[in-house]
Amino acid sequence: MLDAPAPTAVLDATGVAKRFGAVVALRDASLQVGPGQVMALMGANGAGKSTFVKILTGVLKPDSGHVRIKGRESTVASPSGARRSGLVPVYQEPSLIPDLDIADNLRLGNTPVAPFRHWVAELGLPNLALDAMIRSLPLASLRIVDLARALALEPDVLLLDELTAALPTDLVDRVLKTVRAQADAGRSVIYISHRFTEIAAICDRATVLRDGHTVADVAIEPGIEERIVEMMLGGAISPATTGTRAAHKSSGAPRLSVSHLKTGNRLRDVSLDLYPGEVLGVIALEGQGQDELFDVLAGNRRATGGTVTVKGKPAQFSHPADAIAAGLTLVPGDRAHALLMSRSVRENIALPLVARLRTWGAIPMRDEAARVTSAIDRLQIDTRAQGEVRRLSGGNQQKVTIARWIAKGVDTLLLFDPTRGIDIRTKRQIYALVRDLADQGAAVLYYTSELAEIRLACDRAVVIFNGRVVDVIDAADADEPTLMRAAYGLTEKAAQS
Amino acid sequence: MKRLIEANAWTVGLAALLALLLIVTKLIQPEFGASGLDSLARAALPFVLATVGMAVVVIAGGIDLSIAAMMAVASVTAARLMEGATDPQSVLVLITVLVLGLAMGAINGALIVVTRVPDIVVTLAMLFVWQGVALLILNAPGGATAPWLRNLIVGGVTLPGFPPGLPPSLTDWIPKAVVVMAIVVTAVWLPIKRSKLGLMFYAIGSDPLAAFRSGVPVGLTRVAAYAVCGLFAALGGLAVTMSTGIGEPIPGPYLLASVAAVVLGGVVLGGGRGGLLGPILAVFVLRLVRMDLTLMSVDPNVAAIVEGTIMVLVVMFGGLLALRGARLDRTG
Amino acid sequence: MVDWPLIPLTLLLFALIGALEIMQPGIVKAFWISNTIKAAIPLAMLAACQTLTMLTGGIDLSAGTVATIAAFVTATLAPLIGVPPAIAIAMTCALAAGLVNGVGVAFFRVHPLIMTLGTGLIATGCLLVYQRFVISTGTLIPPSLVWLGTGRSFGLPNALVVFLPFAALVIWAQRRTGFGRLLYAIGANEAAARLSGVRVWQVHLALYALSGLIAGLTGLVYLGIVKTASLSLALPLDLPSVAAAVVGGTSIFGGRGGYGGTIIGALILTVLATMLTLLQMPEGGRRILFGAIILAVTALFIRLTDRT
Amino acid sequence: AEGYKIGISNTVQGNGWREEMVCAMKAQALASGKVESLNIAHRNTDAAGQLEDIRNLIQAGVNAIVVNPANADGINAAIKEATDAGIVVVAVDQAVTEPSAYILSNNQEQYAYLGAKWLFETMGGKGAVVYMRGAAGAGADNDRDKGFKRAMAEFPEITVAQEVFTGWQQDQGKQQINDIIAAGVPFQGVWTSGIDNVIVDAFVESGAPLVPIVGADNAGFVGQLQSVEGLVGAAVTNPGSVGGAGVELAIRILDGNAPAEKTVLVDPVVWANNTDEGKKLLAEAANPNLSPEWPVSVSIPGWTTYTMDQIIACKGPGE
Ligand SMILES: Nc1ncnc2c1ncn2[C@@H]1O[C@H](COP(=O)(O)OP(=O)(O)OP(=O)(O)O)[C@@H](O)[C@H]1O
Ligand SMILES: Nc1ncnc2c1ncn2[C@@H]1O[C@H](COP(=O)(O)OP(=O)(O)OP(=O)(O)O)[C@@H](O)[C@H]1O
Ligand SMILES: [Mg+2]
Ligand SMILES: [Mg+2]
Repeated sequence: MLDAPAPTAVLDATGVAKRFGAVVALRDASLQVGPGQVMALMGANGAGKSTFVKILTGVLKPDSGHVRIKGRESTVASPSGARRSGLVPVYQEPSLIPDLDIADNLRLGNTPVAPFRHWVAELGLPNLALDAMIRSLPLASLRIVDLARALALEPDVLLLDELTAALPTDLVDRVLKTVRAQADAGRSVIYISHRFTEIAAICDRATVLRDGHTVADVAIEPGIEERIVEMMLGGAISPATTGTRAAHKSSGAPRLSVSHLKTGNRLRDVSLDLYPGEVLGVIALEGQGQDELFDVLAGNRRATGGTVTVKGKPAQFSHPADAIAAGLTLVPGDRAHALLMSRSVRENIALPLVARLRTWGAIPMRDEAARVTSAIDRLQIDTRAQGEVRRLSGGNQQKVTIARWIAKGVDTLLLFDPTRGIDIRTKRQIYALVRDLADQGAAVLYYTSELAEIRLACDRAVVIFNGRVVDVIDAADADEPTLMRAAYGLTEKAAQS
Repeated sequence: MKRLIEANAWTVGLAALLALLLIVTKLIQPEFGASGLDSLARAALPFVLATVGMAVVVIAGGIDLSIAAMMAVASVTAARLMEGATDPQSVLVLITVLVLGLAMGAINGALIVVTRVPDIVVTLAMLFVWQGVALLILNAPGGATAPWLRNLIVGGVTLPGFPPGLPPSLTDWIPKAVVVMAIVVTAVWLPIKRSKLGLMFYAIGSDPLAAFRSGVPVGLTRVAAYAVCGLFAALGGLAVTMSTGIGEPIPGPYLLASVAAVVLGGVVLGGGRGGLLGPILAVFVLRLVRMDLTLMSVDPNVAAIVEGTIMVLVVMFGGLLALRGARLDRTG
Repeated sequence: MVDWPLIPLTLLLFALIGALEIMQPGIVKAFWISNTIKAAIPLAMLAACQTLTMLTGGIDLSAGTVATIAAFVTATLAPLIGVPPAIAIAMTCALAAGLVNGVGVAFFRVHPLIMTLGTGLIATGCLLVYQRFVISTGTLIPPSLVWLGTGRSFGLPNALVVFLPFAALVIWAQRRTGFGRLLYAIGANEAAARLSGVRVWQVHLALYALSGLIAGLTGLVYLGIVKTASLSLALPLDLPSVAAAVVGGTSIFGGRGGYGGTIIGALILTVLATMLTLLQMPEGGRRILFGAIILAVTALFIRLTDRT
Repeated sequence: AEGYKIGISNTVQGNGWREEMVCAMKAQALASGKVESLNIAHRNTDAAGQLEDIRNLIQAGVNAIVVNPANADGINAAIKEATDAGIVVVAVDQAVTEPSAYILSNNQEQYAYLGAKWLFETMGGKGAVVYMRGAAGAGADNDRDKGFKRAMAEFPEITVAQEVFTGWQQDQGKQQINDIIAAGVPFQGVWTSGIDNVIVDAFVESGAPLVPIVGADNAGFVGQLQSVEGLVGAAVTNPGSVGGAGVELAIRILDGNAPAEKTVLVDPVVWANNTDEGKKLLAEAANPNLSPEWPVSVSIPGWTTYTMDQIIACKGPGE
């Protein structure tokens, strides 16, 4: 199935292998990308995509393999070396210096400022101040800065590792357009994403990795999706329950009732009811107050106005522990905020189990092990590198943040874009899992940046624009154009507010 | 502008505290004047240099437990070589000692990079090594200093703009030690801070992985940071020798004092954040507290209690302010 | 090796002992072993304060002072009010110092290094003020502590009676209790721990109070071993206690390490001290060798346990 | 009458000997009745720190400064500044090389020489000694080393079995002698630089045969010389009360009765428990209630005038 290497390949890697102690990340990976081509790099979580990118750009040394750049054998020994060869990456994790402002970050990487400004504006953040501290920027802006910095360097080969996972819909569109334009201008792009819509939109070909092997290099054409999934996973998977859900019977009292909630200058006035057994989607463009909403509900931030009622009782949280005690548990958007990177998978998952003062004593090891194992199984976490979470692949890290609350047992689950960077099979499992939890009586608030997920996972969706709820849409009616219009505030309700 | 003040709020606060303490000193001791400032500055000099060196490595994400021992090595080397040296020879000695400082720091840094042992362990081990080296160079206090060097930090400098002919007691308000301090610190740090090297120090301190991915040669930068620290340690050791006139092989109390001043000065342990002005001001605050306690003839044991309390209170106060700021929207 | 970092560390310890035996043939015998264990015990105990606080990214620089206070108060009050009340008061002082640290770190968010340094200074001042009132009251080293500190049973030091349960408890607590887990969690990512419902202040308060108590207990054991009520009794242990923890693999930035390594670290330092005492060379040379060996041992340890 | 204002500078804190010295200074100031206030800078620091303290004392406007110098040359500059400002400076315990200062010093070289000489004689002029020094690099340790070497030169058949630095720390000294005993290094005597009672304890605890031991006149060791079965040893006096004498000297100078010589040496005395005379001296000096780190020679005849109660109360004027 492997095509013969294109003689014109700008980047041609063959037989790349890399192991970390006992974990084999790459066994025999290869990839060729020609000029003007967008090559998708696909594979399940932990297949070795990020490792491959890191090897190509000199962050990691391969155990074996050859890399040819523009026809010449090359050994890229460091990120700066990669750049000299024309390879510029955007890694899966933000790679900016948190304590420097944007201007200094640019200076550090010898990035010209004018093109950078051009690209951030192009990518949808025209007002970004160059003296903004990286630490204070939201994740989405960081991704855009990362990309703009790469573009400003005018690379021959641009390598994008799950750049869009943490981006809201509107920014994704701009990114896709920009990337395609790069290819059309003759540059090469290696594009990693778990979203097929994106792959279909901009990629020419796809290189598929499975367990560290390159198993295919195929052209993107209509209908190829299921075949790629099959190659990625080594077998077919059951299709997602795309049939719209029966509208949830919102009978009985709401589990969580939010009214006129307000904080900071983004969350202005949000009211919503969440019923037990319901999965309520939240749709919003970047920075419409959704982060603040989840933070307040999780006790991570104080509301300056409005009320929160849990199970009929007014609630005021002065610490996440209070929210957890009231049954509200959060999977935050940025997994770096949720994970103990230097600790094991088990400790990460079991953390809430020991958080309270009365659980400070002896840990019931068997019970804990059972809960953790079942959570790992339910989310299919690849535990090959479980000794330290930071050694897991990005998608598997994301799964750990969810598994934690599965192990604890959920009442009201606040999911902030939980499928970021998760592969297609697991995504479907997560939709099923969320549905399961709801069926068992849990209430789920589900923010997603992927509009399609509303129909796949939710019963209803509230759309937030400019800090206010502008629409509530039944999942059955929540096709993407409808959601998109609402998200941009193009509905009657929004016009009124 | 507002951002600038906000970003430097801690430093501004320290400067205010220092001003307040100076006023208090003047109230306790109405004769406090040029000579008092002079002795304050001379006392602060080695601490400032040690603190600046420590601040540089802390900013770069490290720590150097061997700083006082390196100062001792520099001090005994200078004292030993200057014994009986002519003035031109003593200049040569000066340069030798500075190069020695750079080399000691670079050795610390290189060992950290090459062995991959955490910096606290490496510099702890090197603390013993440099102590040993100091003892081998001079096994008891001794040696000498060139007189011109000693005079370099004695007395004051006339403020520009004063009409000539006034008595020195009216004009010599800027201690020479402060001038030396300012010249030395700016001469070394300003070019670094202005160049990309300074940026790289902050970068590897803030996030070494991101720095590496941004193309920073992390290992070399780390070695450079430690070398700069070594240079300041050598300057600090020279300052000790300049004020005492001899070399002492036993390291002075500069390790804990410099770490404390660095933290008090708003440099975050762990790296990436803070500047040099805050730590320098913190040194002066600590020295002035000590001076006031002596002036008030406070019982020396109580003085230790007061010093400890003030140190904790200053940081506590800052912590409270930071908490209040965070409280505005964050919970807990 | 990777999953059992204690094994290479222990091997390095034995290598050092082997080197000592070569240097001074016949020294490794029951008496020396017992002496070495006895000398390592207070160091290892004080290093428990450092290990536990370092797991959260903190440190306890007041530990040596607190131990000294506990010892001095016990020895000077015992002739006045009897041994049990004296020990009770000594441990109360230790707890108080720990609580002050805890309050500063937990509620005022003072950096532990500054907080414990400050508390250490304050406590030293208090000790010196206190000692002026007991200059002529004489001292009494409680016989039970002397038994612990200097006695030997079955060729092993009696101090093990305290140390073995202590070490077992610390290792168990750190691995198998919720409190232990939280220490690692806070050190690894405080914000994440908080998001998971951990009230961080509770952990800090309990931790520093515990550290104070451990330091106090160390002081009592040390008093029995050295048998002198000195104003600087345990102060020389401060830096070595940090060294024992870091040589044993605990990170000062938190989230990594454990007490098992610290115990071996303490033994390594003690054996090294013996080697240097017996080495005939100028003091400067001894110190250089000491530093070089610490560095070499740790570097080797890291090579042996590294994954990549 | 208007009393004097006297400044004190000391650079070692938390050591029994130095604490006694400070108490003697306070007691003498009080007993003299001529001192209005004491201004004490007493902390752990180096010569540079002592320069700072002395300058602060000058700022405070004291009439005299009594200083236990960190070392002989390092603080000369500040002393010169003080004497130029008309302040009387007395260095106690150790000498300084600044000629304008008065010196009332324990003779450290003689201290080591006398003790070592007694030890070597007791050993019969031959054999090996364990030489337990103070802190490496300290001025006083260096002076004592000269005295020890001088005695060694007089006894060619004496060798050093092991030379270690205790850092003047009890625990370290005890650990070192334990190691030396365990290693089976043969020796016939121990000379210690003041870390003495723990050494005796180590012998007793390990069951090793006692050898002659030289220490200082610390309360603990003096007690052991009288009570420990089979211990032959000598305490060499090194009075901490020299601080009180320094204050007295300062007062005399301020009163206009400056001595003819600028330097007064307090010579040490050996109290050995193998002579009747020594036994008598030890019995007189012993004070079981005194803090064991305190030297028992709490007064210096001809200089100090306070009572035992006064020095133990450790209170200065105005306290
Ligand atoms: N430093 C490391 N130490 C040990 N194992 C590692 C390390 N880095 C990566 N791995 C392992 O290598 C495998 C491949 O990881 P990689 O990050 O390349 O996956 P990925 O394809 O990018 O997955 P995802 O889609 O989840 O981002 C995973 O099993 C991961 O746990
Ligand atoms: N049970 C309680 N008793 C007394 N004070 C409490 C209690 N619960 C919370 N507080 C107060 O609330 C504050 C915040 O709680 P907590 O210490 O748990 O936050 P935290 O986990 O330290 O969070 P952060 O690290 O963001 O400050 C505490 O400083 C304390 O003053
Ligand atoms: Mg990845
Ligand atoms: Mg808090």
